Amino acid sequence: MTEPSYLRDTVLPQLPPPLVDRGIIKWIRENLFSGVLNTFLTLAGLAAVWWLLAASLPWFLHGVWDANSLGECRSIIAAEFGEGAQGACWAMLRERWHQFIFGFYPPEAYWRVGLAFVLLFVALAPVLFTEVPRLLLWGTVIYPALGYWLLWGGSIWGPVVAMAGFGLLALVFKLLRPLLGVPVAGGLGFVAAVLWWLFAQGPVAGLLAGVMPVGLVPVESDRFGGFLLSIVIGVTSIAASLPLGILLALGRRSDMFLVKTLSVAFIEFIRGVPLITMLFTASLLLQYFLPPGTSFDLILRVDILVTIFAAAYLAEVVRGGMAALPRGQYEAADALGLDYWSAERLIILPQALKISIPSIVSTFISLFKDTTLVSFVGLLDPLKGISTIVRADMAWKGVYWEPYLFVGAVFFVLCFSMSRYSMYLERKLKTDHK
Amino acid sequence: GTLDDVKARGILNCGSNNGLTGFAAPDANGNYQGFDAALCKAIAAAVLGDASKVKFVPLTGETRFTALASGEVDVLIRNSTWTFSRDTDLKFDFVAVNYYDGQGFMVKKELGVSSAKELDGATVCIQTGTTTELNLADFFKSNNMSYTPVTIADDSEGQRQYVAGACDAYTTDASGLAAVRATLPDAENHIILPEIISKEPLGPVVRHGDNNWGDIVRWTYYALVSAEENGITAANVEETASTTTNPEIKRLLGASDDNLGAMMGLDKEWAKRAIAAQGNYGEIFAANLGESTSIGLARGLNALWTQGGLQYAPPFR
Amino acid sequence: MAMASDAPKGGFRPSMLIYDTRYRAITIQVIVLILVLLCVSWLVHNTMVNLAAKDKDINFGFLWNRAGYDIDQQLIPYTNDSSHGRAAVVGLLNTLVVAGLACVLATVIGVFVGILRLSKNWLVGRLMTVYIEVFRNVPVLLWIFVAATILSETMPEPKDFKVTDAMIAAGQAPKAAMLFDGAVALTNRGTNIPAPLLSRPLGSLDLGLITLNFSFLAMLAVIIGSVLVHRLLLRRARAVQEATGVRPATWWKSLIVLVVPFVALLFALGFHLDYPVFKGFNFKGGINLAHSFTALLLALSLYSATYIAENVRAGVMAVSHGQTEAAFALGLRPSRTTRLIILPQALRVIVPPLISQYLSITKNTSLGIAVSYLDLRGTLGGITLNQTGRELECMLLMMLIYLIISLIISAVMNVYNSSVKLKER
Amino acid sequence: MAETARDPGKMQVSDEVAIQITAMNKWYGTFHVLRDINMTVRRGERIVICGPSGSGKSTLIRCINRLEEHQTGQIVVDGTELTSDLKNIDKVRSEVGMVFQHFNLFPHLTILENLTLAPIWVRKTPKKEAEEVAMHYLRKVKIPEQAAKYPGQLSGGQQQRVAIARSLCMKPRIMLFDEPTSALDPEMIKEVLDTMIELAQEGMTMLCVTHEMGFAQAVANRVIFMDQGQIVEQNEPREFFNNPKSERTKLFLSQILGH
Amino acid sequence: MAETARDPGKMQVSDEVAIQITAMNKWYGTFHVLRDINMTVRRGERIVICGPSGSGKSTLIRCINRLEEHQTGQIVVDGTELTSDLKNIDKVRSEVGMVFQHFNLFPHLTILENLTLAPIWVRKTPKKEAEEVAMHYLRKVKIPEQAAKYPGQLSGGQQQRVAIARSLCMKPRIMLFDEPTSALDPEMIKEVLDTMIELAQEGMTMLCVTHEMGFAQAVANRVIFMDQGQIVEQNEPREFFNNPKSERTKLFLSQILGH
Ligand SMILES: Nc1ncnc2c1ncn2[C@@H]1O[C@H](COP(=O)(O)OP(=O)(O)OP(=O)(O)O)[C@@H](O)[C@H]1O
Ligand SMILES: Nc1ncnc2c1ncn2[C@@H]1O[C@H](COP(=O)(O)OP(=O)(O)OP(=O)(O)O)[C@@H](O)[C@H]1O
Ligand SMILES: [Mg+2]
Ligand SMILES: [Mg+2]
Repeated sequence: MTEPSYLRDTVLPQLPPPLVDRGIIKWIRENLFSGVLNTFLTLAGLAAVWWLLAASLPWFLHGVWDANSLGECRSIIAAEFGEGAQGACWAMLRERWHQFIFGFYPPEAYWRVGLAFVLLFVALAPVLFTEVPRLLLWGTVIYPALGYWLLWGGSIWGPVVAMAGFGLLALVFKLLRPLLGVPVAGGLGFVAAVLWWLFAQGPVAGLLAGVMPVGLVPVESDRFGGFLLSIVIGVTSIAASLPLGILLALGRRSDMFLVKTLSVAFIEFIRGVPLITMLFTASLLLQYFLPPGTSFDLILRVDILVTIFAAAYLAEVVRGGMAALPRGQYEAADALGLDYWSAERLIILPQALKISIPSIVSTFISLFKDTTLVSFVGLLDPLKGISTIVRADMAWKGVYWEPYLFVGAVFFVLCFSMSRYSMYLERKLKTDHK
Repeated sequence: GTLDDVKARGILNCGSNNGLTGFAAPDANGNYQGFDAALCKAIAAAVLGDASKVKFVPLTGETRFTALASGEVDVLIRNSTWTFSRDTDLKFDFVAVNYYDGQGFMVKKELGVSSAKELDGATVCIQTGTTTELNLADFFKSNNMSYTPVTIADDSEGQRQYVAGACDAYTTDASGLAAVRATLPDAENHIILPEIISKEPLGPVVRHGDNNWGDIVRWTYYALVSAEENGITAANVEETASTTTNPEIKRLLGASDDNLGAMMGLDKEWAKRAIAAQGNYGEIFAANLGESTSIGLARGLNALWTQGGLQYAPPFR
Repeated sequence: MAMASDAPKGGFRPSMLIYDTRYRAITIQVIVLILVLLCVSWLVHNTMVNLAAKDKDINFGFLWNRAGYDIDQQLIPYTNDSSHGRAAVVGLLNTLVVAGLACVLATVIGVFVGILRLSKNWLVGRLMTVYIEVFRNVPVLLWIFVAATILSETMPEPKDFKVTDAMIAAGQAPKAAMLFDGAVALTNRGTNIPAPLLSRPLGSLDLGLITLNFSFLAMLAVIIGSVLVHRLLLRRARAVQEATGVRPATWWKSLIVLVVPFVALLFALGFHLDYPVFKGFNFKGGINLAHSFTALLLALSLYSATYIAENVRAGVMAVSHGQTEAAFALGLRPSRTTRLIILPQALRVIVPPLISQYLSITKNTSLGIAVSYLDLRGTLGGITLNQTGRELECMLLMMLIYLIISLIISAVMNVYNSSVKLKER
Repeated sequence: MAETARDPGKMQVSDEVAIQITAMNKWYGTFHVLRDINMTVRRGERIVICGPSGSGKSTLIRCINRLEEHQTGQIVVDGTELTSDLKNIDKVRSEVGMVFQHFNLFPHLTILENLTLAPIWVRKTPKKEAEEVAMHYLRKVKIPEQAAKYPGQLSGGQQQRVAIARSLCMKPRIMLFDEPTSALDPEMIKEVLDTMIELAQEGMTMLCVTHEMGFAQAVANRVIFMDQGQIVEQNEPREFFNNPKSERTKLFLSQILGH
Repeated sequence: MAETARDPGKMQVSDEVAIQITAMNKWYGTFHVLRDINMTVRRGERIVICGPSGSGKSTLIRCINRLEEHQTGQIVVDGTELTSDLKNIDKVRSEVGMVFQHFNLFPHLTILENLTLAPIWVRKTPKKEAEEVAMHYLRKVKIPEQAAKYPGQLSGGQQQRVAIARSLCMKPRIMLFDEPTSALDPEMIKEVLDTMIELAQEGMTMLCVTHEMGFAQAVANRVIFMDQGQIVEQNEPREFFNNPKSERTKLFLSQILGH
């Protein structure tokens, strides 16, 4: 048998849901008290929040900003909130904040740091945002020299002539590439640049400085500290490790057994040891591996080793980006007659790098956090280096939480915003050009 | 040699502590101050003619000797103890002793201990990577006692742990103990035990082999000691140089015809400048560690030999 | 048919080294090899020259010299008379123990937090998000400092546990009390827990750098045996289920098999606990876990747990909702669905990043330097290096050991990955 | 499909009620998705539900095995009312099979394990027996040779047939299908529809959300048209297609048949 | 397609040999994909290659511009033998254009950049000139207005036409097509086929793997049927479709034409 045919010709209106399924009551019931377990969790969560606030809030509320030493802080707190009251001594920050940010960088030159920092974003803009005019890429290219000059000062001709070395590299490469192919031309360009740096750099820079002295007050790198140091190490090593990382990634994807094996061995070795051993290598062992008598700045040595460290991690990131490209891209490039290097440069890398930007940002974040480890080789990172110095001052001997909180908060703000930014990029890249 | 390097560079690289109250620590403007730092400045004044031409290279316990060996620093003045193996096996020269120290213990009064020999079973805070922990091990062993080491990374950490009660006793060089005790809000509740369990001659270190440079460091230091002996201070050094009749002082300050400086490759007035930089040994001590500072150390062993101490400068002639 | 095309392949021209794909690869590799060898020999040469200039040599003999320093946490017997090599082994064990425990703890916390973050409870979800974001956006070094400071600042001093006659007379309780019926005392200098002791141990064999402890080996053997028997038991239960459809209750059998032999062995060896007792300055007896250890463990665990929590969340979310619905539609209960459908699939997503997290935990134990925890870096790469001045040897040895640990962990990861790879068309 | 098309009326329909839905309403938040649903399904009936996208078809059949909760009204399946009582839900679910649009096979289990999982863990069938049943149904959907493979290794049509077999292994008395063919390529649709037609011919009670009107004409005894969360019209297929009563139905049919 | 279908024989074919393949064999590992291939293509010929899936069609045409390496035998393209000599490979590739099933446009470059990339970097054409040529071919494939867009913003048919234009910009003497329409929706297939037919009428030498038999009949001078890595049959299209000789060809034709 069949059901009689059925027809409804009036449209029923939308009705509101039953009362228990509406509004704030429903929200609270569903989100906080649905079931025994959830109720328990909510109460436990509330208890945890309460406990945390109860333990720390008074300390924050009793904070003192105006004092000249820890002892003074203590007596002010005792006077205001009664004997035995605990409170933060932010006065230390008021007096020493600049060391946490700039280290011993001369105060009259803080504007240079600020300017370099702002220009960093200008230089990054064309890389991160496709909408920015391509012409600005030249800004990105000259930024390393400019940033160096702003931060370290000295004659402008040093960085300019050093950049000219790169120009020479590019020139030699461009001229010789059609004749000799990419690796040989690149190698010769590199040799030319090195020769330039070794023999022409000093005289030419000196000559130019003599003719047209333009310069800033030089600042020695031992005056770098605090977040300035962290950012300098983080940014330079990520930027410098990118080319190396790309080469390693290409090596690891190569068909050639030896090239591949060497790349894998290098990458795995670096990734297999803790950063701290790399830092100790920079400070203890590098002197053994370099020709006798070479001795340069610890910051530079640390930077080199951190660069190598970052390169191994970036190589894996870039390799991931390359692996995400469909095979068809390689084949199309081959079929058009592009050679290996052109194909990599024009087709593969632009896409792979773009896909990898979020991961590169994450690598940068962890690297940036890890720059705090440089304190173990005597550099003045904000967390331990500067805090130790501040605590060595008789006036502030015994402040513990304040430096930690301040440094932690700055790190949090920087890293958190960067990680949000990389998430935003990830979302944006997914929908690009669609 | 190192002297030429330093002169060519125009700056003295001095390995120093990265934060030890009284000995070497940068102030709010990033200028290093302290007992060790003053010696660095004196050397710079002697060699380069300008006490401010010093680059202080902060070094950790682990990195200090490597930095010296690799030439990263010209001289290491970072409260380093002169020991046999450091002098021989590590291939360094300890050129002088600028501070006679010894390892001691600090405990809270309420512990009711009056001698280190009563510390059997105690928990002791101790900095790693120094001779201190070897001495401690030897001391407890020879007295047939046991202890629990609480290893700490640096001085401020040690102070915090000790104050918080994480250890019964804090051991380090007696000068350090005094500094810590001085900054405690309740200094009267802490005592430094009478036993000094080791000899800790602290002094400037240079590399083996460059004897001329070693001489410069050594004699710059002795110039400061000698100045104190002879009553020459930063304030009166100019005046003394022109008015003195004492031939030794004349030689020291380059006021006579003998050119002592030339024997080491320096000029005549090197010692004068060194003294003018931060004052004589006594002044440096008084300004950084002495009883008028909050650290409040007595001269003790570091008094001049004439006053019953060990500081004794060989004759300048 | 004769191959006319064989003819041109005969001749070899030098230009083929560059333009012929077959030879080109060889050419490039030879050049790379030469460059690498040049580079390596340059480094080695520099090292030789530098060593000669410093009048040093490469010699690992110092490993057998007396160390002279004490280590506050030793898993194998060690005194300051032991050798530097043995100190390094003690340090390595300390590294491994803190790494292992941190991995376990981080996993537990991470799984817990990851699941809580997925929960429908708004408040708890938010709290977990805050925890995750705060911990992972601040350097782990800071957390180590913070943990160490909190531990030594908030815990009572040992003397607060002291009970004097005067107090008994006045009926006063001491300021601080031990936990778990006098078994555990948390003080500001460490955590005192009972020590497991054997009154009839089986003895041990000293092999220089390491010591073979037969009692320990016996326990290990018993545990492995029990686990094997237990597996057998489970397999039997499974067989029964397959045959009859009903799975026999196995939990009490499991309990017996897993627990009884071990307990029997402990009994035979005369196992007893040595409780910490307050005496003199401090707690005597038991095991004193230094705060350097606890702080490192806690900080690493809490920090890494945030990454693990995110992995777990991603893994669970990667299993599509359709899977749950399909399982429900088949009549599977939520708990079974989780165990049979969600977990096996989520684990494939979770485990690989989990293992790399273990890798970074292991490497991060080297940050014990911040609280002077005497791990491999603290002993071999710290005090030994400092006392002997053998930085080249110590550093190379240390890197090598870390590298080996890392390689072992990644080998495990690869084995796992290939064993669970989903089969696709 | 002509060879399998029979008079749907011929297939036996008993008087017994399999599903009874009375005055059922459901909201998502404040959005009223199902409005006053009344519906009776007899044992052996084959019902096709169609309607525009978003009209609540999926939601309706998901309510029937409580993958979604309804707020007011009553759903009685095989004599068991669906309330929040877990026992009732379990009972209903073990009697109602469901096939999804996206198959939802378990990718980490082989085809055979997919099929035996629920019988073993829910029905407590011995493994051997469960496997025999599974092979039986695999033969029925004509892919016994794939038993040892993993879902990822099968084509879409094969996967959907496995999904049907998986439901059948629980020996359900009612089968729900939610657009079982809409994720498939044209060649594969036929394979799956054939399987479903065969099932219908064996007298299975079926509720099927589909836009395959050929299928509806071949096997359904009743077509239900939904719009805006309501059942607008229901009728036996011939009438429904040739003689739709409501304007909305006409519009809908003109769209999908013209396609 | 009737309006464009002409007698394929009418289009001029010269006597010059464009591609000569002799006794060529290829293995993937131990799997013998191409077995004893012998084939001559004259300048101006338009050849359609068909055959069941996996028969080695793609592999064959990919060997012709050395995207795959052959192991024995000889392939001579335009007088250049394909060996491992890179110069020869470069030469051949710059004379042979290839269009893929999945277009393989470069998603990070605009259409115009896609088209000018190879002329600029391989042929060293000045940018301006390359852009003029590119616009010429874009007009030819009837989408000049899309020049500034990115591939992701185009429909499949448009993308495939861009891919054809991209190959043409290198002014190749031979074009290879590997199932250029099989990833497209029916409406778009025609656009692409029209473009290809136009190309054929201009006398381009073409090798085309396709199952579009209408196309084969409209423009091919020769249809090659492959199976299991061998060339089984080749003939001019009318003969091939109406009068297949081999059993396998017959079977294959019955399948695809009945489809
Ligand atoms: N989980 C949910 N939360 C809120 N709204 C939902 C949810 N699931 C479905 N809806 C809404 O309920 C309405 C009915 O959805 P349903 O999936 O039942 O439609 P349908 O008739 O099956 O449509 P289709 O033919 O597209 O599958 C739609 O408007 C949909 O957007
Ligand atoms: N890279 C490879 N490695 C191993 N075998 C391969 C590879 N590429 C293709 N094959 C095998 O070679 C045979 C021929 O492949 P080919 O792609 O040439 O076939 P086809 O005729 O183009 O088929 P279709 O019509 O499916 O595109 C197939 O059996 C395929 O599985
Ligand atoms: Mg639906
Ligand atoms: Mg193909």
